[in-house]
Amino acid sequence: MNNNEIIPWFILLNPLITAVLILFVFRKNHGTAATVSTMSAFFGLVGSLCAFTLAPTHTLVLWIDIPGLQIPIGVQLDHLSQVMLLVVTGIGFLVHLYSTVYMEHDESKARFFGHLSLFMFSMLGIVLADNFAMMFIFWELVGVSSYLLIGHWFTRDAAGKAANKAFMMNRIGDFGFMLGILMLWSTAGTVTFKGLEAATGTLTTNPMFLTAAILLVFCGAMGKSAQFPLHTWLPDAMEGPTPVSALIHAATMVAAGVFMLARIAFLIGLSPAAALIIAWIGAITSILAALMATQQDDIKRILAYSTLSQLGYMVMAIGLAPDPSGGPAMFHLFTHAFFKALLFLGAGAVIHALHHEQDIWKMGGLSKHMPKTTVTFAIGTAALTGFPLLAGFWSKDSILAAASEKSTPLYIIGLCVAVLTAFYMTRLFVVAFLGKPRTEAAHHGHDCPARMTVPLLILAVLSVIAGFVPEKWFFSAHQHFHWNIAIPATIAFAVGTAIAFKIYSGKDKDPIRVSAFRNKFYLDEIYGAIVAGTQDVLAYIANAVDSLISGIVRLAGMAAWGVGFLFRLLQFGNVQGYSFVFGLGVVGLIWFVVFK
Amino acid sequence: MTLTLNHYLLVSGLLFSIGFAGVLLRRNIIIIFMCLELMLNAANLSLVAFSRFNVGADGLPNFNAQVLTFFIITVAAAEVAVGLAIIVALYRARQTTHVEDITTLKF
Amino acid sequence: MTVLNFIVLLPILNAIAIACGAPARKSALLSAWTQLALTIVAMCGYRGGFAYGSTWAVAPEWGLNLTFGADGLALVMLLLTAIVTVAAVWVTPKIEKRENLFYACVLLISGGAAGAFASVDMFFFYAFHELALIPTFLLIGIWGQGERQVAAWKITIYLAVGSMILLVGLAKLYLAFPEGARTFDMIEMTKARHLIPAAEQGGIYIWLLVGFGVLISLFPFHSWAAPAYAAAPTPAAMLHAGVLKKFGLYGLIRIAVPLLPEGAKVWMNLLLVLLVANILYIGLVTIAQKKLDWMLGYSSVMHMGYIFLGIAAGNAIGITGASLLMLGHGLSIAALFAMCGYLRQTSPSLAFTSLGGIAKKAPFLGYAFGMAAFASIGLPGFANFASEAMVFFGAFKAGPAATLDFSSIQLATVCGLWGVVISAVYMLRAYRQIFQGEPQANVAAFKDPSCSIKWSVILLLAALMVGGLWPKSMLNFIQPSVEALIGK
Amino acid sequence: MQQIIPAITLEIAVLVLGLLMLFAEAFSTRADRSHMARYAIAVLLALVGFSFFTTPPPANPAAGSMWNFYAVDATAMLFKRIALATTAIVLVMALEYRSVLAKFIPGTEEGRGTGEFYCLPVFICAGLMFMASAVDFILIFVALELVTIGFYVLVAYMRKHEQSLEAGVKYLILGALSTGFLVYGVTWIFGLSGHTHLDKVKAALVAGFAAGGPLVGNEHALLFGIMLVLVALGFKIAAAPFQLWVPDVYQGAPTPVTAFLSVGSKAAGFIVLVRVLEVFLAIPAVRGKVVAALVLLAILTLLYGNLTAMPQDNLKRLFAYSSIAHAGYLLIACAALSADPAGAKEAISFYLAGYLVMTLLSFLVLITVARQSRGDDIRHFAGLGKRNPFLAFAMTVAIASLAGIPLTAGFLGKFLVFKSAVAAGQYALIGVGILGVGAGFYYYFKVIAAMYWDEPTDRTPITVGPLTRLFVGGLVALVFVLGIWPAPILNQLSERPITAVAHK
Repeated sequence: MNNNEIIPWFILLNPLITAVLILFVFRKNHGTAATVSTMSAFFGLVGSLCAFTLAPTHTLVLWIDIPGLQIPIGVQLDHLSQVMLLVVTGIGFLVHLYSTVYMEHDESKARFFGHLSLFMFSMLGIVLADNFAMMFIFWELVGVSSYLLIGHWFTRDAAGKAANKAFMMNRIGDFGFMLGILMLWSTAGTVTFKGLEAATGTLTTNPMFLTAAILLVFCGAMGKSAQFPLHTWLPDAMEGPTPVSALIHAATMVAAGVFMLARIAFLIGLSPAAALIIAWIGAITSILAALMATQQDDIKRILAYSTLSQLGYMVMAIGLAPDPSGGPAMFHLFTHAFFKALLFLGAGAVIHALHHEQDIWKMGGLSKHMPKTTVTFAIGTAALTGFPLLAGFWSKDSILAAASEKSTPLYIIGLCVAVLTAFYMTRLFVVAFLGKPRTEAAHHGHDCPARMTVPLLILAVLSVIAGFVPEKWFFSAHQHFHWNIAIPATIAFAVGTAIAFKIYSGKDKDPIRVSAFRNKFYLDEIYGAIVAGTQDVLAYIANAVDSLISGIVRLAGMAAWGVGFLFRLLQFGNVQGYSFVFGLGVVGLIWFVVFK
Repeated sequence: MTLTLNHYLLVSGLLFSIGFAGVLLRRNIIIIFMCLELMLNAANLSLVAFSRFNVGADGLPNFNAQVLTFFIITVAAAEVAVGLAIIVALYRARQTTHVEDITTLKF
Repeated sequence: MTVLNFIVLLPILNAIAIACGAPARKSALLSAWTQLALTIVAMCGYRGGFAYGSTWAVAPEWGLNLTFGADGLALVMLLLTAIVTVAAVWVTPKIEKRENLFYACVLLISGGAAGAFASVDMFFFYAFHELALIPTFLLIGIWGQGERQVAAWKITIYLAVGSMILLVGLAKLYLAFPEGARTFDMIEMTKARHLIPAAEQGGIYIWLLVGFGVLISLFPFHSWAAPAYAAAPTPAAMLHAGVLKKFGLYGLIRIAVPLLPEGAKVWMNLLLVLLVANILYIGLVTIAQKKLDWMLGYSSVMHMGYIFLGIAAGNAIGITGASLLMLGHGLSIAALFAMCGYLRQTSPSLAFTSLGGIAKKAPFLGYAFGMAAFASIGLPGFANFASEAMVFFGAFKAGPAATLDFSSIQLATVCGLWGVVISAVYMLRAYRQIFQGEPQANVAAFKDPSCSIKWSVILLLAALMVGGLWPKSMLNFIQPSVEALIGK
Repeated sequence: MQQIIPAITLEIAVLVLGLLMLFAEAFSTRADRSHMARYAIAVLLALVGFSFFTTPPPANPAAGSMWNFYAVDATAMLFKRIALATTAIVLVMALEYRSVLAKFIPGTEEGRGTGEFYCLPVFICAGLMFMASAVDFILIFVALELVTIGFYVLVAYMRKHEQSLEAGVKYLILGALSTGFLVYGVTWIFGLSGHTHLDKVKAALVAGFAAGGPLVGNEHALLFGIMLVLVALGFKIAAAPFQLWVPDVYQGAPTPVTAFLSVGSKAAGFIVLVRVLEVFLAIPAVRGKVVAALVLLAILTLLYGNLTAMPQDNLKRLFAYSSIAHAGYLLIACAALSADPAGAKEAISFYLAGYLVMTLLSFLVLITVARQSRGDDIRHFAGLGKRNPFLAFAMTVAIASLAGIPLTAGFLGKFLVFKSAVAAGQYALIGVGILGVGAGFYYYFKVIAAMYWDEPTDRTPITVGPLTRLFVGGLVALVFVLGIWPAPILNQLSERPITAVAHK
């Protein structure tokens, strides 16, 4: 274990040690907890920067080692994980810095930072994992830490319910994920990615089986990255503190699904049917989320739906162009992490300034009093909507290029989503920042202290330059700039922004009211009905049947007692009766033996 | 007609069933007791009949059975002695020898 | 007199001493801690195979002698017994009436379980387990709560009938060997297992399956479990759900798996149907429960399904996973019942509606119950996950690879996986209703548990985390003995 | 150990002891007869010791000598020791019971008329020992009658107690009825075989019913005879259709007599049944039917004994039904005699040895508690755990053994019975047996529930005399020893001196 193999282990275990320290040692003194956690995030960032320069290494420790099943805890530092490390630790550190101020007056701050470090540990575990089993382990740990962080203010019922919902959706996803792993493992005989790559021969013997296995593994990604059927938990996860939403529900955790798909891109490449289905699910999610985002009023919910929509984009990209070194999906994930974190933190700054006011129609005219936040938020919006030469433009462009080659309907959906994204983001910006302040709180909103605005500035810079990263980071093949995609994308951007600008500038309430979008296509109610219909009804029936079974058991006992009671009546006391029964017994016995 | 083994067995069978019927039907304990002795004597009769009819190799009847008959008679005597003592004690205590009255012990 | 004899005799002798008037709680605690220390010493000194053997010839011509001996698997089970006994004795609140009899019964149950795991002789293996029957009857009957007497009757008679069925099964197994090779010693039986005619194995296996099934609350025979655990006082519930239930599974692994492979094949589908019912049907029943103790009782019945799945898999991975899951489940259910017992002191009905917002008042309890709840639904970092993963891997491997039409065991694995979701549903719903939200009126006076309860729960959770973070520590013990059991 | 005394001296010694006690009863001046009982206990226990030094029977007995109707083998010696030990313990109970007895005996001072109560059991013990080694129908009949008539008197001993007299009369009538059937059955068997000695009967019948033998035609006659004998023995061991007398007589009789009846007469009944069955099962033509009859009897006995015991609340009556139930378990072993003779015989003798210990223990505790809480219902046992923990523990051990909880003598007996039933493949019997055990746990545990769960009605602690405490302690130890270490009984059964315990 020479020194450059120790670095990834250090990056992985450093947040775990901090989490344990905070949760068990510094439970009471909140100050030290915050600083320790932020320092560890900083060391993580430094570590991953050094790791970026290292050659790919792969060291492992056998966690379970019994004949027939070897599950290693391994650290695989290759090109994909180096990039992802940068994203996770970078944004992680900034969010830590940001939340030292944001969570200033929270009475259980130590617990918050402990759970945050626990989350960092689990996320880094997914990034560095070299096999499916370890990835599944950290998959569940990420689910739990998101449960803990969403439910941070557990005294509020909404937070508790949202945390439960998030964990359940992840669990349903994990059900499919584990089944997929089992299928792949039982065929290939190993769980490590390298082993699976070597075993592609045996895997492709039964294409139907391979497609099913990949789709089941994708099921895990759907749960984690909130794809179409399992997406309703993400908007509710906004109950958690905003830094949590920024770190987990924008940049890192939700991207874990996409990262995992990138990790097994060589498998998806083997089965085109699975790739197509994945692409379509991504597309559906993005179009639905985009439509829903247009009608939301809560600033964090709009950003949540926009994340959903962008995630749909990335999953579509993976489906269309599964490229082992990441491809357009990872490029978009890379850029999206920065500007979405920026937008969330900006929103957090606004909420913090307006004393937890989240409804955009109660804001307005913030640009006068919060110049720095407004500028950074503007840059973030521009990057997200695809303003030319900014980060979003390049990554979205590469996805649309991939879409246009593979299937035109997906390309058209991609363009529509681009229009809608531009529309709702401009709507948000116009209503919240421009025009005149609508409420008293909006009047004297002021910029937040340095430790909150500095991360905003850094992220703003990153959102600008993120598009110009060298090609080989994400693409194995050479990418030429294709004009026939860039022009329609910019037109879509321009159209969306213009329409939103015209409709929403100077309005006091939302002119367009589409109830279907506003209450999220009634999906929550549908899911509630399904769960209530199947699970609770079945549980009720099961409980009734169970009391029936225990009733039968008691009945058997009572029947025995009853028979005993009847037999007892045979003892009626009269000697002659006894001798009569005696005689009856003799005659019966003789008949049974002699004549039968 | 010469009496064969079956005739004796028939008589002892009848005696036995009469005794048993007496035990079942009569009310008075002493009569029941007599019927019990009757059943024992039925067994004696059939024993003697068997020993008389399966003559041994040396032409003499098999004496084992007849030894048993004596034992049965003596045992019956002992039983009657003890039995009557108990019945008398019962009569002294309960002034009754009817079977229906002694049913305090039940269920 | 090897260390194993001390481990077994210690609780029993202490029980007698306490019954005769020794200071109850102190000597019980002393005995529990010594038992744990001795078990750890035994585990450290363990070098493989059947160690610490001691034989006392009882009836040589029947091949019956009181032999103690422990291989890796037995030592892990003894460790489970020792830890749960320490926790159970430590957690007991002040007993007003007849404290001596109470602790004597608790120690007798622990001694019975330790004796069963430590004995190599099939007859005494069965006999020691039955030692716990009367103490359970007394514990539930005298110090229980709710409709305790009905529950006491139900559990005693149900287990008695189950044990008789098991006894007939063991007698059939004993007689299946040809005249000369008849012995009760499980090691010799495993060596001479080829002598058992394949045709008879099916007949013997069903008796053992039903007999052990009743003791383990397999699906149709489970109606005694939940009422008994709900009505039992905390230590009795901890010991019964955590340790005594594992006797049946240990018996299946020790006797049914190595000796009756053909029998297992014959009854494979029946076992799979029952264990799927155990997971899904009982899972749904658990969801429908309204009170915490009943829910925990049913959830422990449900988790037996996974262990059965591991045993049904029949390969080394599955059975090793099942054995580790026995340890994991034992510790987690014991911790949950300990805290449930503490909660019961404030709101006896333990209904979800009457509890709420306890985490605000008792942060330690909130955190500890959270960890135990997550452990029991299989969160990585605890022993349950590592073992459940192995059970699923082993069970799936038992079926054909690379085909989409799954064999019966693979379908059972799929249901098992869905069971993990069901267990998350009811556990988290309970956790939210009890611990999260605003503290209710009757919870106002609630505060964190006293030192003894706190540290016993910490002990249980620490053991769980050791098993979860570093499963190799336990697997080094379990794996070789499972290999010996299954290997031809 | 060299054998110096011939086997028959044991019976003679017991008879002499009985006669001496009669003389003492007639001529002694002291009113209180209890010293007689103490000597008798000492002598009986001494005899148990001597029984290990008896000489085996001569190889070829002279023609007319005693040996052609009196045999001594391992099981017979075991049962002689059982009979002696039972009588000794019954006398201990009698001592404990004498204050209750005195109230119901007409007589001036206290204890004047109780002399016979101590010497009759000694005579019955002699009868039991003769039954244990009787191999001829004549000796069987005579010994059986000695025991039965002895019991007639003992059951009806308390002349002022109505229930005792009523029980006596019931036992008298039904006992005489069963004797009638026994004798009638013996005549038919004699008729067919021409002999009364069991071995000669077996030889004659096997030869007779072999292919082409003289008796081939009349299996029905033989079956008729066998069934009548089974009926009489069924009465003696309280098997199902003939057991209606048991609850009333057990409840009415004085408790020591009930104990003696439930152990002594049942043990002797079974040893005779085993001997007689060895003869009848040897005949292939009839074997199937006899086994079927035994299975039917066993099923009826198990069902009746176990199920009727459930609704009982008088403890003596409950023990009556429990003794019927135990007869059922023993009948399971008898049904397995033909398929697995060695195993079944071993199971029966071991079960009876265990049954002796646990039943006498439970009766001893019952007497002590019933005397001081004036009543023998289960509610009189309420809260015994508090009033006298030692007695409560002793009763719990007895109940555990009766119910069949491992590490006790009762369980080992049940295990052997079920093992032989499995060997014989009698699965219907096993099913009913398991049902019986389940029911058994219910009605036996009612006593434990009363002792520990309920609060005592009156708080006066129960005192236990030194002699009773010694015997209760001894029996509790014996229950555990026989449950864990069956070697002493097994070695006696297989004629090996008790081997030193091999300790690896």
